[in-house]
Amino acid sequence: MIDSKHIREQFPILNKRINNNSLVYFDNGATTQKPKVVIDSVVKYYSEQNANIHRGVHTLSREATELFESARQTVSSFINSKTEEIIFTSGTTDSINIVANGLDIPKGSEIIVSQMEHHSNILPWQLWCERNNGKLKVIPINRDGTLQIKKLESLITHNTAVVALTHVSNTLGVINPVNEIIQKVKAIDQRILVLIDGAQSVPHMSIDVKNMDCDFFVFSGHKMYAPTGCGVLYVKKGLMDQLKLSKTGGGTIKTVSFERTEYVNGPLRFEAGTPNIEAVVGLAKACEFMNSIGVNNISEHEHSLLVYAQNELRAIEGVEIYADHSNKAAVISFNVKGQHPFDVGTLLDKYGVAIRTDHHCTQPLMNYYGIQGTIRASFAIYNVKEEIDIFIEALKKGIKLLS
Amino acid sequence: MIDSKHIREQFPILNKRINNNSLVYFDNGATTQKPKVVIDSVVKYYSEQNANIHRGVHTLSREATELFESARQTVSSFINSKTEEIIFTSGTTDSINIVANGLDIPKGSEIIVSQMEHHSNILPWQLWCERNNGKLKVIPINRDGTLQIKKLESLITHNTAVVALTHVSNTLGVINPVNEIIQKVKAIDQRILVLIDGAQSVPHMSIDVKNMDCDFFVFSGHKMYAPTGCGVLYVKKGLMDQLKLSKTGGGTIKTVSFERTEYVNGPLRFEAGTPNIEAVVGLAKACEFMNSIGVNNISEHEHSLLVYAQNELRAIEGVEIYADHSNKAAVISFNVKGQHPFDVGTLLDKYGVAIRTDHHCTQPLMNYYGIQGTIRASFAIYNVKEEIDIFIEALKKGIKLLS
Amino acid sequence: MSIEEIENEIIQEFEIFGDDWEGKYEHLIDLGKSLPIINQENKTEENIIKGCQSRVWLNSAIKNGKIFFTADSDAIITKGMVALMIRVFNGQSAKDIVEAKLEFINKIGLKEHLSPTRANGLLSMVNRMKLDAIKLSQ
Amino acid sequence: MSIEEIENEIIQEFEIFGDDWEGKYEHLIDLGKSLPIINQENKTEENIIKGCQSRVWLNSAIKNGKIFFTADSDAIITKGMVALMIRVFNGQSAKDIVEAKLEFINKIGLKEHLSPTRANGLLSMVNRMKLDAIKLSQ
Ligand SMILES: Cc1ncc(COP(=O)(O)O)c(C=O)c1O
Ligand SMILES: Cc1ncc(COP(=O)(O)O)c(C=O)c1O
Repeated sequence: MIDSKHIREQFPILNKRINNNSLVYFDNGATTQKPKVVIDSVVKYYSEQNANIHRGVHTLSREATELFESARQTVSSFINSKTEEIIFTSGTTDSINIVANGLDIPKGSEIIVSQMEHHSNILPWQLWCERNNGKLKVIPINRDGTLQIKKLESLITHNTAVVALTHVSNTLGVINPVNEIIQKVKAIDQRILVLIDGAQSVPHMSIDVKNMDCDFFVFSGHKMYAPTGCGVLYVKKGLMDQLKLSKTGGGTIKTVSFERTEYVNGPLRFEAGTPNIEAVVGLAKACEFMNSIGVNNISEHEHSLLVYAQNELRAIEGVEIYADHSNKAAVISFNVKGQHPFDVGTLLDKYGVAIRTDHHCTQPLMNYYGIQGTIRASFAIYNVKEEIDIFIEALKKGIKLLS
Repeated sequence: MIDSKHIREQFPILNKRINNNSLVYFDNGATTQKPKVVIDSVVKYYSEQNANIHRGVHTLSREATELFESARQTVSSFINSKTEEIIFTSGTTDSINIVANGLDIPKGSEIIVSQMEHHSNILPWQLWCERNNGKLKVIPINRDGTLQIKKLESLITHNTAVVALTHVSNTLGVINPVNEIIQKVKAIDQRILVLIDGAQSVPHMSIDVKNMDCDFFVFSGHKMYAPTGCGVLYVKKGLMDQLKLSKTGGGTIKTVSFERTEYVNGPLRFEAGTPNIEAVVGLAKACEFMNSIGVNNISEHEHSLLVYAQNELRAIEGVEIYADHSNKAAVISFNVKGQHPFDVGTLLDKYGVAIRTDHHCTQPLMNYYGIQGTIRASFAIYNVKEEIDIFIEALKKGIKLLS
Repeated sequence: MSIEEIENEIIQEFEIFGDDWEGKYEHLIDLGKSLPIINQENKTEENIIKGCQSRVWLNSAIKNGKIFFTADSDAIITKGMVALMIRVFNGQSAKDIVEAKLEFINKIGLKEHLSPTRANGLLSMVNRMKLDAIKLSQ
Repeated sequence: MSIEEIENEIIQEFEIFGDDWEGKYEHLIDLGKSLPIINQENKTEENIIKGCQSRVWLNSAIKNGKIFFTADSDAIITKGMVALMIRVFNGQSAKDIVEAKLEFINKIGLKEHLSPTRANGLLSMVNRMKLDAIKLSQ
């Protein structure tokens, strides 16, 4: 059991009032709020520790470097990887682009994504295909939001170079059986590289990249209680030095001359320029915050919210929940018959309830369902049942106003 | 006249003690410390305003979007550009890479940089040349650290596509006459694109990109009192839509399908993924902080520190200042005869003085002078004469210890 | 009636709701429902104004030097806002339309809908109305 | 003497300085100056250990099952540290060298020089010494 009161006290923004109502923040899939330990770590960083890293002889610089590198350790054990497998980026989108721009795969290769991917896990591959005469193939889904895994196998040819797949759908909440899929893919062809988009899984469930056996795993700090502007690219040992650079500059080199540059090996080769030191330090704090509650406890708490909210929603006439009965993280997408999501969202906001209402950067998924968008409520560790009651009440009132 | 006492009170880290001495922070060229207004803006952002931007219907998201977009206005007027000419990036290095990866110039083109560039303004161009059979040409410098501008003219051929030049040398402090140079370049061939690296000029002097007439201007937030992890890419009106994308994903599109994606125009096309909202908001605050003191007052104050420190240094036997008598921002690089910069830096640190001692990511410049590195002191608005006295005293003691 | 007079009329109409935002929105939604729908043939790609979320179709015409709009939206609250705008603009001269500041939106407490960062594209619609008015009157 | 005995000797040597870091560094610098210089012919590319800033050259040899090092550095403080390390390691067995924890560095208050993020490459040097010792003894 978690102590919700204690947890909520750690998130200052939850005291905010919106249109004279308490804020009910259910837009966690977009970004989570930040606990005091994370905010405080930022303040402490700038008040006592700030310096540029990696090259300074002075105390501040040495200590900041140690902070930064120990954050790499913290983050790597958080997903059960090795420290030298962790590259800090500016976010999930950045991480995916680094991989898509860096892979040394033949022109004309085939890339497989799924119908439910976030645009950030489609567009970099689409661009690669456009520029390299490649082919983008799509794993279809069922109406219940599950992947047609059988079809995936038939999509694979000897030209298949990459499978890029989300772990949890940001729109539907559906959890894809990535371990099983990776096994299947590798059994067909060991050389196919698998990238897993963990932007929506890391915040909600315990991750073990070693056990998962993916080649690349990417996620964002800001969706897991950390500051904005940093993310992670996990690269399986041995693959990193083969990645071509798409961004280069200070901090990545052994020696530079105009004729020839010798780069360092390892993560630093990809971290050109001054990194987002503050956010990386904050990300380590966010991992510690999640660990202090227990990631499994977080999953459990959020799951109970999911179950409760879905039950309540089902009881409202005209509500259709997408992927209603599938295995899901704490994300619910739904629509109200005859109502535009935008109208519903606008009125919910008036009642203090912050939810998202659009295509959630998954237009191909919207096209599959033949809709413009959905209303999405996504939960985090600080959410409570009482907020779901407020949300359901507000939703009912909103629907009444609109009808 | 500025009120140094008042300014120093705004920087909490200046109370820090290093090895029982007051911190004297002269490593501002690497990164500056942050004033309370900036730190507070971060705290406020996470305690009251945090949400993902650009797509939300709810109040928090709308307000965060307004904060972010009004930061774009603040930053753009800070350098006298138009709002729609400002792309937010993760830093100077990122900005330069976006340009180098995005230019639509013929294979085999020639790129001109200078002998004093930071690695971040060499490596992206070097990589471009390697991949596109291009040629990297170098504007030579004189021993006093000034550019051989005459030579630049003779480097230009009809294959010259880009001149990429630093505004202020991060190692020497030398201010390059960029307005004059741009005029000359454009007079020879209007089509040559000019990128100015403003990482070391924006913190120290008033910038007017319109008057400068460059095509691209780049700088970092963290070197001008703002949080880490954000930077700016100014692109002259009309050029932006011609830049190819090197990073794509959520937030950059009008419509997406697996077959075809329609991108938005303007800065958002380059801001794929959740941006570093916090740091952008902080950057606007940093601009306001600088404006509140007056950028010209900052220049003047720092210049007086430069003059004072150089005079003091010249009086020490064995000290050689690089580019000693040139027109400089508040950066001094020097060496002590017979001493390794690292040794000097280590001892200065013991006395609480934080300076940098290495190649400063300008190895080609080090090669020009035939040295491994320099000792660099770089000043910011919160530095004072008394700190220079401490520094000089410590330097003398250090040299004595070493001899 | 002049634009200003119509604006005042609307302000008075909304004033009776006081702080009752639900009443206000109910009224707005009713206005949306009563918006004379644009002809199907005018719901073309060119006439579409895309917000991130809700879409607006706008058709503009001139008659005796006065501008007239018909419109539709797929979101009803947006449609209510559109209805207000049309009520204010219809039958006015291009000059008056272009110069209108539409401060009534602020005064009736619906300002956020006209914010540049709003996901419904209303501000683009107003700009389009003004642009159309100029074009048609030239 | 065993590694531990030499470490204790060094600790005592530095203890007399107490909090006087200047004295300590003066001593360290003196040690650096007295470091028997590596032969010029051993200052090869392979024998170089690059820190970000200062460089160390290290040559390793084995004699009667005992390991011996000569070294040099371009920075004198680094050289002092190197001198300490060599004093501790010279004439020891590979096994003892590999197992040494070098806690004296911490105890004499020079810990920061062995930090993994230090710009002088001393930690790489210690690792290289251990590696060389293993290789030579096999
Ligand atoms: C002149 C110059 N250019 C580029 C950079 C790189 O900036 P950043 O590390 O913020 O990307 C620096 C910072 O050291 C610099 O001084
Ligand atoms: C599944 C998924 N992938 C990628 C992203 C992009 O993350 P970011 O915007 O942090 O780069 C998101 C965020 O919306 C997401 O939910």
